Formats: sequence, structure tokens, C-alpha cells
Amino acid sequence: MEPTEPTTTAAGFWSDTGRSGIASWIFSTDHKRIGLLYFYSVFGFFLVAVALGLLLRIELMAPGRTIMGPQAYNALFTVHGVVMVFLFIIPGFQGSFGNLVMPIQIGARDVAFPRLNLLSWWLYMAGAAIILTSLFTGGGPPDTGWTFYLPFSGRTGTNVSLAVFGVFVVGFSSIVTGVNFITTIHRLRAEGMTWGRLPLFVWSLYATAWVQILATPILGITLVLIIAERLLGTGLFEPGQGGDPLMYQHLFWIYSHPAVYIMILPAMGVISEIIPVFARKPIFGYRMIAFSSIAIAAAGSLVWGHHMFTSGMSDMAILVFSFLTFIVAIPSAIKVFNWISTLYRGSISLEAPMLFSLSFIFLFSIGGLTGLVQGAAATDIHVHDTQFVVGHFHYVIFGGSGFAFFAAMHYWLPKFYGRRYAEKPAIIAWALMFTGFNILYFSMIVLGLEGMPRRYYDYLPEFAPLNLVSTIGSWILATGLMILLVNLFMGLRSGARAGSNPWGGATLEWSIPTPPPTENFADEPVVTHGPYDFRGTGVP
Amino acid sequence: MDPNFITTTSAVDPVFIFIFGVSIVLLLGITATMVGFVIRYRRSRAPEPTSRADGNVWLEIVWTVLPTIIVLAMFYYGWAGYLTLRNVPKNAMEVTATARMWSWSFTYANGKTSPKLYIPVGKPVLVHLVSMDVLHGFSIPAFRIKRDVVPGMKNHVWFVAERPGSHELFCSVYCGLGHSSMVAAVEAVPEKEFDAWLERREDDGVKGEGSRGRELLEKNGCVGCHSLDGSRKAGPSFKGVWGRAVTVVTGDAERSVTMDGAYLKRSLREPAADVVKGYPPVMPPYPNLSDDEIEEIGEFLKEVR
Amino acid sequence: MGKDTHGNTTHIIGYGTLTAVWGVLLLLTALTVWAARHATGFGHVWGSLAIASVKGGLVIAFFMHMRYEGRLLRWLLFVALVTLALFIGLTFFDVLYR
Amino acid sequence: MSRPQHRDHAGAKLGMWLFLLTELFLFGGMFLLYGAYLVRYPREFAAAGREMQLWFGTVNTVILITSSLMAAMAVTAIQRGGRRLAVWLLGGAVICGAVFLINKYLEWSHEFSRGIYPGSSRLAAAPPGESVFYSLYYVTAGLHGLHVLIGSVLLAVVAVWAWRGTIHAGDFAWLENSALYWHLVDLVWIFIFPLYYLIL
Ligand code: HEA
Ligand code: HEA
Ligand code: HEC
Ligand code: CUA
Ligand SMILES: [Cu+2]
Repeated sequence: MEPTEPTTTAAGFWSDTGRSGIASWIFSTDHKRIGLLYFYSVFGFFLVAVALGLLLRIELMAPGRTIMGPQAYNALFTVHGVVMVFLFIIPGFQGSFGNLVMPIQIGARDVAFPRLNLLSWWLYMAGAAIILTSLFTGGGPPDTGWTFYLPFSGRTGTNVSLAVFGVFVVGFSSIVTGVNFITTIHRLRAEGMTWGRLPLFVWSLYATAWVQILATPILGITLVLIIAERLLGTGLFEPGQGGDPLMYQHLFWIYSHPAVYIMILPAMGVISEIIPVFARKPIFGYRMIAFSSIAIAAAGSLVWGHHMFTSGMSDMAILVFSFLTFIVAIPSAIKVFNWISTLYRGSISLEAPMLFSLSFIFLFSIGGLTGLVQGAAATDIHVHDTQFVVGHFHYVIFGGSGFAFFAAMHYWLPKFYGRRYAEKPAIIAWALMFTGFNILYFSMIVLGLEGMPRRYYDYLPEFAPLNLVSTIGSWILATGLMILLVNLFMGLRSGARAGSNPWGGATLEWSIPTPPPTENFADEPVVTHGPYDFRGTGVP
Repeated sequence: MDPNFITTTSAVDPVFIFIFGVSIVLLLGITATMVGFVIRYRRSRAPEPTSRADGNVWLEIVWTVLPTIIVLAMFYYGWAGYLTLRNVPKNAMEVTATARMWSWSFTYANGKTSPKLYIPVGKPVLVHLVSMDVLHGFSIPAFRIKRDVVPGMKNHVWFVAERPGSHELFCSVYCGLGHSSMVAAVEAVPEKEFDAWLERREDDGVKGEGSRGRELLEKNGCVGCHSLDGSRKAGPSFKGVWGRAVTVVTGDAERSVTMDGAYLKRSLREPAADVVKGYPPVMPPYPNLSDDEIEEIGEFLKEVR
Repeated sequence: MGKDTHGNTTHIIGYGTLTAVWGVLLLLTALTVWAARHATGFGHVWGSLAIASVKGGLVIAFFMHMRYEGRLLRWLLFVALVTLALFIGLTFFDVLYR
Repeated sequence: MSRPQHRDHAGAKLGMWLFLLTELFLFGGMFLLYGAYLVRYPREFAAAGREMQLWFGTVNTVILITSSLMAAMAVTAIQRGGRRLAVWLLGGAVICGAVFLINKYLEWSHEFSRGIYPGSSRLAAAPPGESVFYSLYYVTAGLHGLHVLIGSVLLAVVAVWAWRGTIHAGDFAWLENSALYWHLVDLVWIFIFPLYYLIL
């Protein structure tokens, strides 16, 4: 998984010869190298989990046993969920594109604590290694679902404790990154880079980092308590010993709802970068978009109870949490409207990053609107724990964060490799993915409305046709993803050269050579204009 | 039946229609505008942007206030519908649903238990939810109801069937190996038929009907994991099990035992001691079954051929 | 804001002040133990929490120098405490009304 | 790096405070549980709290407050150029930390010998709320003890650096941040003490 150096463009930070070989990567404190390390590790885990997702779909292709037994299926969706959430999408943006781009965008040479940054990658890898170890040792892969609900996860004989410990370590890494980013954004902005001139991607990372440091510790204690429950028999959530299983759910979701905003906020930041560049027009409503990132982070921390509407939580709490859930939808709506207004009277070029961004808006809207169905108390009762929820979150996570991740790959990787991918295959890949995606997950939304529960290995015959359709969608999606990967990585190895500013962007990363030099800026830059002021940036 | 009777379905469905309606309008509007802009202002047609507008206070106000109104409406209807789900009609018939890994059992006021949920048409039913082990979920999509079954906690749901018919009851909260097979039938039958059923003792053709042994198996959820017809569930089938030699794993060593009274007792008291080869050690111990009861179970098992 | 938070902590807290704070902390500890011994009823949960909060405030303000820090750090602390209070408070909408 | 890294004292402190906030939230989760279960089991909590050994708790409170004072004075000392004094003070704080842990050990052995520990038969027979109380206590205090251990090690390392002169009046960010950590440990205990020992 070691990033391969582009052979002919060995320049910029690639040719920094402090150490040699792999040590020059895994012990580097350069934010760009750490960013690429993160990118490849995160993407590797993504591919693993994607393969698991495909297996899940194959099993669900027809009722009854298709390729595996129930235990294997239960372990599979657990591992799929855990890897996707904790090893791909939560560390994904911050670790890879946050590290690669954010310091340059604010005009800094590096993050505030470069060594902590490296530590955070190491912690991430250590946690990942522990999680992977848990799959093959002890009682086998955990079979609890990614939510680890007690008391079941306290009783199952599978290797829950080790997996949970791995997640704990990954969480620590997340905290370290969060601390690092907030400090960096406060302390290392270049002269003239006022808060009002901060690129929106940086704003979104800032909001995300706050969620990370305030919510992740709660996950930490929750995981500690699972382990204590299993190893010491503390019984804090065990009804027989006076515990209350619902308190576990509170603690878990106090982290895990805000965590979904850790996943989506940077994605929204990416979209806010790409749309103005490809419409060649300043972003509409800069202040509102920046403010809504903070608003989502703040309000989003207070809605966790909407995962517990059927749990037996008090009706008063359902009233409060349902209300707050609807409040978070408002800043998201503000963003969507502003993105669309940015297109108005622009000059729009439909290249791959832009296509992924526009489809982000569509898919995220579907995901968000189905979120509203779940936020309303009456309707959530019907769809809770059904395939509807699975559809909802794949729309927001994969259609939202995932598509934004692909957009970011096409948008920023050429900057760091100095080479471009071929446009045509990228567009074909996008078209396949977009089609396959909707077939795959829209079927789940309908299945959920019909009542098919989630985490079901087997199902009634009446659900069979749509499950088959869904599985076929997953193959179309998979084909698209393969094309995307092959095209992107062939391009980065040997494609046409990318100039220093292939898209005509106005943020600072486009003002320095491609690939960026180790120090980023020869002299500390002085910023004199906003991030989306395209006057003066030439046509690419 | 009272024509303007509120059922759970009629409380929830209008909320769905409202939220979906608004959502579809919004989604179509947003998508159409987006696609329209992309076509109208594509670079080949509009080589240079014709505006540098970067904001408009009035527009921002509009799309802060508008969504606020929309979501508050959704919130209100959602909450109002939910209240119906929580307000149990006074005359409701009470049933207790007991969930365990991985079966349901329903107990009626007269003490009758049944693996199927029989209900009278037109009469509200209040179901008390009891879990013997971990979290389960009581979910009947046809009636739009769902409630988690939490050990050590009193939860309930109510619903009413408008017409006769049979529906599925799913376990909605993940509970391990047999989660997806924790499905039971809900049979809504005319009130007369229901009353007759309630008084009758069951007879569905399998031998040993009405024996206490069979009742014990149903009441304790054994049949959730052990079939009577030879099919494989979470545990080995009871069909022809008596007197058969089984390979079990004791500690790390394998040995062969014969299924008899002593082995049955050990299986129930310390299920983890001897684990049948090829099965996971998931059977819970049953310290509450008395020796007499175990004997009755044994008597019944002899009959299951 | 920008870079206005530059600069080191130049304020040095004297040994006298620190020792005085220490003395008050010990007094408060004695008070809370005494109160726990002699007060009755559950009202004193709030009482001892109030005393603990005063003690915590002193530690933060003097031992941890918060009194002499800039706006930024105070804001951070404030935001964090409010968030924690909200986490606990919102949970109580469930705990109290169940 | 070819260019000299400029030292950003305020940045380091900002980072440390952010980290301390995460620690606060880690314990915050335990306090949340405490609150929720206190509401549910007020009587059992009171009964269990009476069993706690107030003497140990009080002594440990005094020890931690005193060590906190020493850590704070060490910062003052280093700022005024008194490196040797700072080393002495830090040493004192570390010793206090060690005494705290020894006390904890004695207290816990005593509790164990009385059959008070998670899953013990004594607690299994007691009303459920009591077992919850002790489980909360053991997890919280155990976590806190771990922090005392980490903090002591940190202070010891810093003391060595101050002794060697790596830390001096011109650059004491490490010392200041370690002291901050130590105060946090103290702060958490200030809340643990009344909640578990004084809840009669
Ligand atoms: C990236 C991750 C992500 C994001 C961004 C969201 C966003 C939202 N989610 Fe989702 N959610 C998950 C990931 C995410 N979710 C996951 C993983 C689960 C399942 C966990 C599990 O159980 O395993 C889940 C589950 C979940 C539930 C629990 C369902 C259940 O189990 O019963 C609920 C309930 O309220 C919910 C609501 C919402 C809402 C209201 C939003 C809002 O933020 C959405 C806001 C967006 C919009 C509103 C759309 C865009 C705006 C417009 C189109 C303009 C027009 C809009 C208006 C006028 C309002 N989500
Ligand atoms: C980032 C988050 C993320 C992403 C991207 C995905 C992606 C996918 N997920 Fe998802 N999923 C979750 C997060 C995610 N998932 C979570 C959190 C759960 C809940 C778990 C739980 O209940 O506890 C879940 C649950 C879940 C279920 C429900 C299980 C159940 O309730 O019974 C299903 C079922 O179909 C599913 C399927 C898929 C599929 C088909 C994909 C597809 O996107 C995959 C698309 C596939 C490709 C694009 C293929 C590309 C193929 C290659 C490149 C070849 C690689 C080959 C090798 C490595 C050999 N997932
Ligand atoms: C949670 C699922 C589950 C429940 C409920 C359950 N069992 Fe089992 N049972 C198993 C499994 C799995 C095995 C095989 C592994 C083992 O031996 O532990 C088994 C094994 C047995 C055996 C040994 C079977 C043989 O072929 O040797 C007997 C007898 C038995 N169970 C009886 C019962 C009775 C009686 C009850 C109810 C009072 C019951 N079980 C409830 C899962 C269950
Ligand atoms: Cu019982 Cu799922
Ligand atoms: Cu949520």
C-alpha cells in the first residue's frame, strides 16, 4: 500500500530526501506524506469493506441460505459497518484530504504538531490492526452490529472486547487529529487569512474537529464500559444487576450521532470548494455556509435520542429529540440552496469532480429527506430498524460522504501527483456508479417501507424481487468503482501533466507549484483576497 | 365497528403521506433547478459567468425561514401521530409477549400460551413486552407499530385489526444468531372465533398434544431453537433425538453420549459443559426448570419421532 | 481574532496566592466532610456539588491560570462545559420522565 | 526540516487545553451515568455510600490538593528561574501521587476483603442499586487512578528535564502542560470525592 512515486515528475515533496524507502513515509512528519499515508490506508480499508458489502448483497440475493450461514452473515455486517464507519469514513476526510490540503489552504508550512500528526496515523494503524486481529482470534469476528448494543454484546462469545479496544485506539487517533487541526487553524493562518477568508473546506474541518474532541471521549468511555462489562462483570447495563440497557444506548449515540456529522461535514466542505471552481463564480452565501457548518456541529450534538424512539425512552425525551432533529435539517437545507444558487449565471464545466459534486447534492438530498421521515416520531416507529434506515444512511454516507470523497480524489490528487487522469473513463465510471447506487439503495428504502427488518440474514419470499434488484445494482456500482480506480491510478502514474492550477481554483493550494514543495511556500504568503475570488486566475 | 375509530395505521399513514409529499416536491424542485442551471449555464453556452453575486440577504432569510416552517410542520404531525400510538384505548384486551432467543410466546389473561398471536378483529389489543434475555423488538409492519423488548423494563404497544387476516411479527432489534428467524404470525380472527380459540386446548396434529412436556417446551422457548420436524434451527432438532448417540465436545475433547434423562438434565443445567458438535454454545441454562418438569420434557421428547 | 493570541503567559502567580488558594481548598474540603456528616436528606447532594464546584473553580482559575488567560481559552472551557451540561441535561429528559 | 521550527508556546497550551477538555468528557460520561442511576436508586446509593471509607477519601483529597499546589508552585518557580526549587516541588508532587496510589491500593484491598467488588456474591445478594454504585465507583476511580499514574510519570519526566536544564525559564511549555494535566486529575477527584464518599 506504499504510495508509488511518479517516476518522471519526481519533484516537490516527493523528492525530499531526509530518509529513504518506506521509512521516508512512515516516519515522515510532512503533512502531505501523512496525508497520502492516510489516504492509502483509509482507501485500502474501504475496499475491504466494500468487498464485504458485496458479499452481504450476494447473501441477500435470494431468501434462505445463499452463500453463507447466519453467523457468518452477522459477523459480516458487523465488520462491514465497523470498518466503514471507524476505519474509512470518520478518519477519511480529516486524515487524507484534511492533512493534504488544509495546511496549504491556510498558508501554513505544516500543522501545529507535526509529530502528533504522525502519531495519530500510527494510532490509527494500530487500532486497525487490533480490529483486524480480532477477526481471526479468540471467538472469531464480533457479531454484534456496529452499535455493540448491550446486553447482547456482553454475552456473545465472539471477540468483541478486542474489536472494541481497537475502536478505542482509533478514537484516540481521531481526538489527536482534532486537537491538532483546531490548534493549527487558530495559530497558523498566514497573514491576511482572516476567518472571513478561510476556505469553506477549512471551516468544515474546523467544525468537524470540534465534534471530534467533544464527542469522541464519550465513545471512549462507552467502549471502556463494554470491556468492563465483559471482563469484570460490572453489570452497569445488565438488568439483572440493576443496570439499564438504555443508558448504554444514550452513551453510544451521544457519540455516534455527532459522528455522522464528522462524516458529512468535510464532505460538504469539499462540495463547497468544487462547485464555485467549476462554475467559475464566487460561492453564494459564504457566511451562511460557514456558519451552517458550525450550526450543524452544535445542534447535531444534541439529537442523539432519535436513534432510540422505539427503545422505551420517555415520551418527553422523544418530543425533545424529535424537535431538535428537525432543527439540524435547517442548516443542511441552507447549504443545499446556496450551492444551487452558486450555479446560477455561472459558467459550468462538467468534469468528473463537478459531476460527483452535483450528484452529491441529489443523493444527499434523498438521504436527508429520508432522515426527516425518521426524525418524525410517528413515521420512525414504522421504519426504525428496517431496510429503510439502511437505505437512508447509505444515501447520506455513501451517496454523500462517499461521492464527495471520489470528487475530492479527482479534484486534489492531480495536484499532489502532478499528473491527470483521463476524463472519458472517469465520466463513464461516474455514470455507472450513480445508476448502480440508486438501484442498490432505493430498493432498500422501498423494502423498508414494506417492513423488511435490517440485519436479517433470511427474509420472507415477498421481499425477494426487490432484494434481487438491489443486488444487481451493487454489481453495477462495483463495475463503476473498478473503472474509477483503474483510471485514476493509471492517470496519476503516467497521465498528462497537471499544471499548477488545472481547474482554475483560487484557494492557496493552486498558487504553489505542482507537486507542492516540502515547505509548501517559499515565503510565508500574504493573503489579500477571498478564497473564491476568481478574477486573476487564468482559464486552465 | 365504529367508523371513525382511530387505528395505529390510520394515525401513521397520513404523516407518511405528508412528509413524503413535501419531500418529493422539494427533491424534484431542487433537482430540476440544478439540472436546469447546468444546462443553461454550461460552459459551451456561457463561456464566462454573467454574474459575480456572492450572496443576497433576502434569499438567505427566505431559505432559512422556509425550511424552518416546513420542518416544524413535519415535527408537529409526527408528534401528533405518535401520541396516538401511545394512548392505549381503555377497553383494550391484554396479552403478554415474551421474547427470548429466538422465539416468541404469547400469554393471554386466562393463562393460555401460544406461539402465534391470535387477536380478535375490531378490538384494541394491548401487548405487554417481556424479554427473558437480551434486547428484542416487537414489530408488526402491517399495523405500523414497533417497540423494543427490553429485559427488566416495562414496555407496551397497542394496535387494532380492522379486518381478519394474518400478518407477520418480526423481531426488529438484532439479537444474535437466530434474529432473522424470530418471526411469528399474527392472526386476526372474528371475535367469536377468537373466543372459541381462547377456550380451546391446542391440537395441531403433532403427537403428545396437550402434554405438559410440550407446553413447557413452548413456554420456555425451546422450540425457537429446536424444531420438532427434523429441520435445523439454532440447535439440533428434537425429532428422533431420544436414545440417539450424539457427539459432543466437552472442554476440548470429543466424546459420544446417549440422549437420556441424565444428559437432558445436564443439557438444561449446564448447557456449556457438553456442546453438540457442529453447533455454537449459545443455549442458555434453565435453572428454573424443576426436576419434575425436566422429566416431563423427557417424556415428551420420547414421543417426538 | 487572527493571530492576536500570540505571546506567552507572562503573568506569574506568586507563591503566596497559590498557598492561600490551597488553604481555602483544604477549608472547603473540611466543610464538605463536616456538612456530609451533619446534614440530613438529599438536599446535601446539591450542597456538596456546589462546594465541589467552587473548589474546581479555584483550581481552574488559579492553579491552572485560567484567570490570566486570553479570551480564546475561556471560550473553549465555556463551550465544553455547556456541551457537557447539555449532554447530561438532555439525557435527563429520558431519565426523569420515564 | 531545514527551517527552524518556531516555538509556539500559546499553541502548545491551546492544544493541551483541548486535550484536557476531552479528558473532562471521558469522565463526564461516568458522571452522566452516576446522575442517571442516582435518580433511579437514591436509597441504595446512600446505603452503599455509607459503606465507603470516608477516611481514605479525605486523606487522598488532601494529598491531591497539596500535590496540585506543588505543581502550580513549580511553574512559578521555573518562571522565576528557580530550576532547583521546581525540581524539588515536582518531586514532591510525584511522591504525593505515589502515596495516593498506595492509599488506593490499601482501600481497595480492604473493600475486596469485605467482598465488595463487581460480581461478588455479597453484591449479588444486595439490592441491585448497590452493585451499580460500586461498579460505577470502581470504573471511575480505576480510570482516575490510571490518570494519576500517567500524570506522575509525566511529572517525573519533566522533573528530570528541568534538572538537566532542557526545561528552563525560557521554555517551560512541557512543565506547564504537565502541571495542567496534573490539575485536571485533581479536578476530577474533587468531584469524585463528594459523589462517592459523602453521599449519605
Ligand atoms: C453521513 C452520515 C449521516 C448524515 C449526514 C445523516 C443525516 C441525518 N439523519 Fe441519519 N443516520 C446515519 C447517518 C447519517 N445521517 C446512520 C449511519 C444511521 C443509522 C445508524 C444505525 O442505526 O446503524 C442514521 C440513522 C438516523 C436516524 C435513526 C433511524 C432509526 O434507527 O430509526 C434518524 C432519525 O431521526 C436520522 C435522521 C437524520 C437527519 C434528520 C439527518 C439530517 O442531518 C439530514 C439533513 C439533510 C436534509 C434535510 C436534505 C438536504 C436539504 C434539502 C433537500 C433542502 C430541503 C429541506 C428542507 C426544507 C428541510 N438518521
Ligand atoms: C461508509 C459507509 C458505508 C459504505 C460506503 C457502505 C457500502 C455498502 N454497503 Fe453498507 N453499511 C454500513 C456502512 C457503509 N456501507 C453500515 C454502518 C452498516 C450497518 C451495519 C450494522 O447493521 O451494524 C451497513 C450495512 C449494510 C447492509 C445491511 C445489512 C443488514 O442490515 O442486513 C447492507 C446490505 O446490503 C450493506 C451493503 C453495502 C453495499 C452493497 C455497499 C456498496 O457500497 C459496496 C459497493 C461496492 C462496490 C462499489 C464494489 C467495488 C468492488 C471492488 C473495488 C472490488 C474489491 C475487491 C476486492 C477487494 C477483492 N451495508
Ligand atoms: C438460544 C437457543 C436455544 C434455546 C432457547 C434452547 N436450546 Fe437447547 N440447544 C441449543 C443449541 C445451540 C444446542 C447445541 C449445542 C449445545 O449442546 O449446547 C442445544 C442442545 C440441546 C440439547 C442436546 C441436544 C442433542 O441433540 O444432544 C438438549 C436436550 C436441549 N438443547 C434441550 C433444550 C430444552 C429442553 C430447551 C428449553 C427449555 C432448550 N434446549 C432451549 C440452543 C437452544
Ligand atoms: Cu430477537 Cu432479534
Ligand atoms: Cu443520528
